[in-house]
Amino acid sequence: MSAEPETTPLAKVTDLAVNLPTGRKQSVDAVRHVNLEVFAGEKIGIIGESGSGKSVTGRSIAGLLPTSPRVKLEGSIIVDGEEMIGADAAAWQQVRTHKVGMIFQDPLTYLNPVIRVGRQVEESIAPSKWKNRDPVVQEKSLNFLRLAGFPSPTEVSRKYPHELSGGMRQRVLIAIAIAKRPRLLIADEPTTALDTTVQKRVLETLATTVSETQTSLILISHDIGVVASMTERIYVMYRGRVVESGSTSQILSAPNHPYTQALLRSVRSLSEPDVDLYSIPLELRRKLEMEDVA
Amino acid sequence: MILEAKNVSKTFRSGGRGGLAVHAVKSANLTAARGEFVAIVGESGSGKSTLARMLLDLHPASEGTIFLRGVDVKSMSKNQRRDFRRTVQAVLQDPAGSLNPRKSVSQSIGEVIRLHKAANTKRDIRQKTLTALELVGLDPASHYLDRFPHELSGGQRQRVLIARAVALNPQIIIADEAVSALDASVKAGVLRVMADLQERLNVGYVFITHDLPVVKKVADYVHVMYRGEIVEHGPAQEIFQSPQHEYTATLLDATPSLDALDGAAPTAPGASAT
Amino acid sequence: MSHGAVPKITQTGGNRPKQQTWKVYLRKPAVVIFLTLLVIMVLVSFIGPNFVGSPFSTAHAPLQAPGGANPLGTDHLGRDYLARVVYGGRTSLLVGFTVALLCMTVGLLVGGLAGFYGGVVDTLLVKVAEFFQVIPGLLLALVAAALLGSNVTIIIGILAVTMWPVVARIARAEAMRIAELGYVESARAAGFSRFRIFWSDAVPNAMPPVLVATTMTVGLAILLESGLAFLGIGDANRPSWGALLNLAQPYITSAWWLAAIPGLCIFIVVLAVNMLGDALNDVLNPNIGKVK
Amino acid sequence: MKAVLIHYGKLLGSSFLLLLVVITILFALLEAAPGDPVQSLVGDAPVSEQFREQLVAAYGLDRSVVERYFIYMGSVLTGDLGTSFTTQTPVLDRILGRLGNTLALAIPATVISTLGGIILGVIAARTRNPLLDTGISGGAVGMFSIPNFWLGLMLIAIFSVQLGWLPAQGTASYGQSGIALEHMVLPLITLVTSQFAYNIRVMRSSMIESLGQDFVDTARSKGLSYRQIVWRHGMPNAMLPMITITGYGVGLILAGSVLVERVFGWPGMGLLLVESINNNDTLVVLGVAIVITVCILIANILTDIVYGLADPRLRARFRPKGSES
Repeated sequence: MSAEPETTPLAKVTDLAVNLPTGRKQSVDAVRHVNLEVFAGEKIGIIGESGSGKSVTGRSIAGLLPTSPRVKLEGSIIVDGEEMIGADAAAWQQVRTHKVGMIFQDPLTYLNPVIRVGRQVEESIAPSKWKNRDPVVQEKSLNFLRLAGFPSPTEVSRKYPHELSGGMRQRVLIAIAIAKRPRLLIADEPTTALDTTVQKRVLETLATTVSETQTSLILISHDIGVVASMTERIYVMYRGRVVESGSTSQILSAPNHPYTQALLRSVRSLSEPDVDLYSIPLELRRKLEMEDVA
Repeated sequence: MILEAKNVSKTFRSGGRGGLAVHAVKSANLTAARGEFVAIVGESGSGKSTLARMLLDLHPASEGTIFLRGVDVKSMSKNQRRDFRRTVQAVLQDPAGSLNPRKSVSQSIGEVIRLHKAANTKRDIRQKTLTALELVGLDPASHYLDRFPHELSGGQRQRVLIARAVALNPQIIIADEAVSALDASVKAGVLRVMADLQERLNVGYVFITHDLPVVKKVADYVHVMYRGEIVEHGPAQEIFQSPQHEYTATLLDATPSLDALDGAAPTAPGASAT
Repeated sequence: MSHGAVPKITQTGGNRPKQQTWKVYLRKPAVVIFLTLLVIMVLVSFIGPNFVGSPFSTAHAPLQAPGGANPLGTDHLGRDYLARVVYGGRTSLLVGFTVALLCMTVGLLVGGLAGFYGGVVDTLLVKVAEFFQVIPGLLLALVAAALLGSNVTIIIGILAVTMWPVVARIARAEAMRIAELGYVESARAAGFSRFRIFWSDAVPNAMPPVLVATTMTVGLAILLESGLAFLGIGDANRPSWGALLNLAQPYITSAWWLAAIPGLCIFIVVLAVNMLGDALNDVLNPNIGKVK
Repeated sequence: MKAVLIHYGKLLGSSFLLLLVVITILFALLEAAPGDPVQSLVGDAPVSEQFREQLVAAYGLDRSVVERYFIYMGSVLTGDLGTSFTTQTPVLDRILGRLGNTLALAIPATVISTLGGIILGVIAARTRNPLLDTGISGGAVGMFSIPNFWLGLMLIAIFSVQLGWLPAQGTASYGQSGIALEHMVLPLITLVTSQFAYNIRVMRSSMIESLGQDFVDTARSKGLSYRQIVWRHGMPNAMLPMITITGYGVGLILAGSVLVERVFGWPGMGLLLVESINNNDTLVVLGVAIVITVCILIANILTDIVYGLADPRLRARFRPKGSES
């Protein structure tokens, strides 16, 4: 162990491999040998195409993979100094209660439809005070709703999820995740289901909440623009591997890996008028596949 | 001028007592022609998909008229209607649900060719199917004939949909969020196919999307929809350079882009950037 | 599908090619066992009558225990019980499968069309289905059969009338879901007629849950028919298993096997059909690993 | 508040409509029944010419179908179900005299099958032991496939005839009135079985579905234990379909009680129905059908009230529009 607290990452993933069942007998190596670390107060991003394993990586750190015994994890996930691979349910529960929060993509389905919003936030603050509601906890939950961008939280806390708009629901999810004061927040495609104008406001909310509470952030998205505007460091994933990582500006301005280069070129080709439409050539994909096998 | 919407409106009545009227589209005007790339942009609930469905004559317009070459779609004879269905093709949203999961690629494309009698013998139909698949860059085409939708990737499915539209040699393709669900690289590939077809076959597009950068990239003419109304329209360059309507400006402003960051000061790992 | 979501472990069966689905189905141990059982019961009931002699001949001593010349014993009139059980099976199975077939055809057509087209027919169907969901079929069938008389055709008719809405409801829900899907809209935009889309796109895709519902209908129809027959409402010329149970009731203290055997037959057939339906449901809509 | 009243007003209205439909169907069946209408009314009893004329006049058999329909409808709705020809007493009195016995079985059967179904369904859904799940689910299919009247006969053969533990017939020992507990055991088991099995299946699949929803991930991310997730988040959502099923279950149990009462000689409405069918006492047959329908409709209204309280998405329909954003 190092003596300097600054050099000890809050969460460190080493050589992580995840195998997920996809059918009765088939399974897929969703993540292979991923290394990743996030320091206290740092904001990092994971970008990649669908199926690149970025979500699975995020869920692994929060211990939120499917509970099926056929899900296999290897490698090491150290959260706040504790090795979590092979840890029992109680240890994971401790991590989720106090250290790692998660925000998901579809704000409607990730809220319980039959429970009032306020109660869902309170549950995150004090899971044990479900039956005897504590006014202190209630007060706290209102504060977190306010922090998540609701100017009149009392009104919102009395509503059910179906009574809120998509952007409001996403803010409630942010409030839920932040309410237990986690040290690390993992946001998995938090704005993909939202309209562009709403996305902007939600991202702003996320940014202010995270910095006001001094929480570390792992932002997972297929949208490089979203990740770039929010993070300091980026991991690029492809086919279950991290192909490149580095500071956001370095990744954007001087990518090293041919895949990152191609990915950025295709993204730029979509928005910049003077670049011809460019998609990652099949030859490159095949070449990377061959390297995988080797 | 080929396909034209004149003052079309669509009002849905929400069911039950009172029957609250919802104005999905309010007197919209739009024209689409061969070789032209027309885009309709707007956020969810702006009415853009409803407008597309009216152009396709899937929803009848509550008010106003859709014309194809000056003929009112509503008053078309059977022959004219068949011609309309062939001339104006659709590539719709939802890459997973747009192909019947129980029909192979050759069945899905072949049945359309047969319906419009674009080819008659088995061999001709097969040949036409292959040509269409090649046109959209699925190569070798024969490789894809017997595949079912679940055996294709999202980008491939979208190409099959475009191939099916192209097989009938249409003049206008109405594409509703046809590339929105795809990854950037795949999206670029599909768009390139579409642009290529525009050039080679002189196809015209009505392209419905919420994705502004894409519109900026490929569209010739843009309509911006907001709450059922076309609030602004004009050549793409004008709209993007000097948006007149407040909403267009908001929309442009909200779009995340890499340009802003390229020049930004690099931030060291571990340091806080707030 | 959403970007980067955890790969969904569900819904693989819906996309599996047909042959493979059936292969998976036929390889399940439960399917092997219960399909064999069902086939045996069907064969015995339909070919058996050629081998077992008359079910009406009163040539034997009454109330003989199983064994010897009468493998299943004799009833209170001295009729060979094996013959009676075999003939009874023919009626029970005939009623069960005919009713299910009628329900599937009518349910798929009416439910499918109503869900696909919507409108007045749909509203009406919802009301009718609601009605039959609220008022139990057994009660209606009982009163109807009591008033209208009861030969096999009437019983089949009454059961089909009370049971088709179950299938129709499911067909409707499926057709409604499918009508909203992209490929239906694409087909309309391509110029296909609505009926052709219904037939070629909606029906095949709505089939899996309808099939499952239909298998459940077979079992339910057999149970309802035997229930009616047990109450004395059935075709006197074609006593089904339920009718045998009705006749056996007074002898429950002295000849329990008279009640045990036909009841067991009903149980085995209904169990087999339900198990097969369950397995079919598992193959078509797998929910393995769905719990988070 | 007004919206609530409108909703329940509508519910009452549609229930009443359903009752009218049932009465209409019964009337139509009566009309469609083959043979002499007088005979089908009085059954097999011989009729004097004078009595026949009385009947024709009383039931308006000389009038048109439409008139007769309205007369029948009118008398049923005013509580006049006619006179039973076997006992010469009002049909309604005979039925009400039996109603208590039927409910004495049906109500506990509903409670037991619902509670039992919920408990076993939840166990099957949340167990990590595949054998236990297969056992419970397979057992449920088994119970669901047993003809309940046969189960009753077999229970009698085993527990009454062979073992002599429990009585086989009636509500109480000979000469006693009321309902004795040991007389209830076998009929209750028989009546409960299939509904119990059905409830297990529904509860299991609805629990599995509920625990597969995305919000379970949010609950997990809060650090809740599996138990807390099951009870706080899984159960409330899984209970919604159960409420509906329980409502329909009342109807199925009442229908099933016809068979069970016949097997155990339990003098309830069901047995009355069977007896009346055998005696061709048509008015009693129709009367029982109507009274059972009314019971079912009452159960349905109660179900709707409970459902409305349980699902906030439905409660929302009572709020004025515009509170949604």
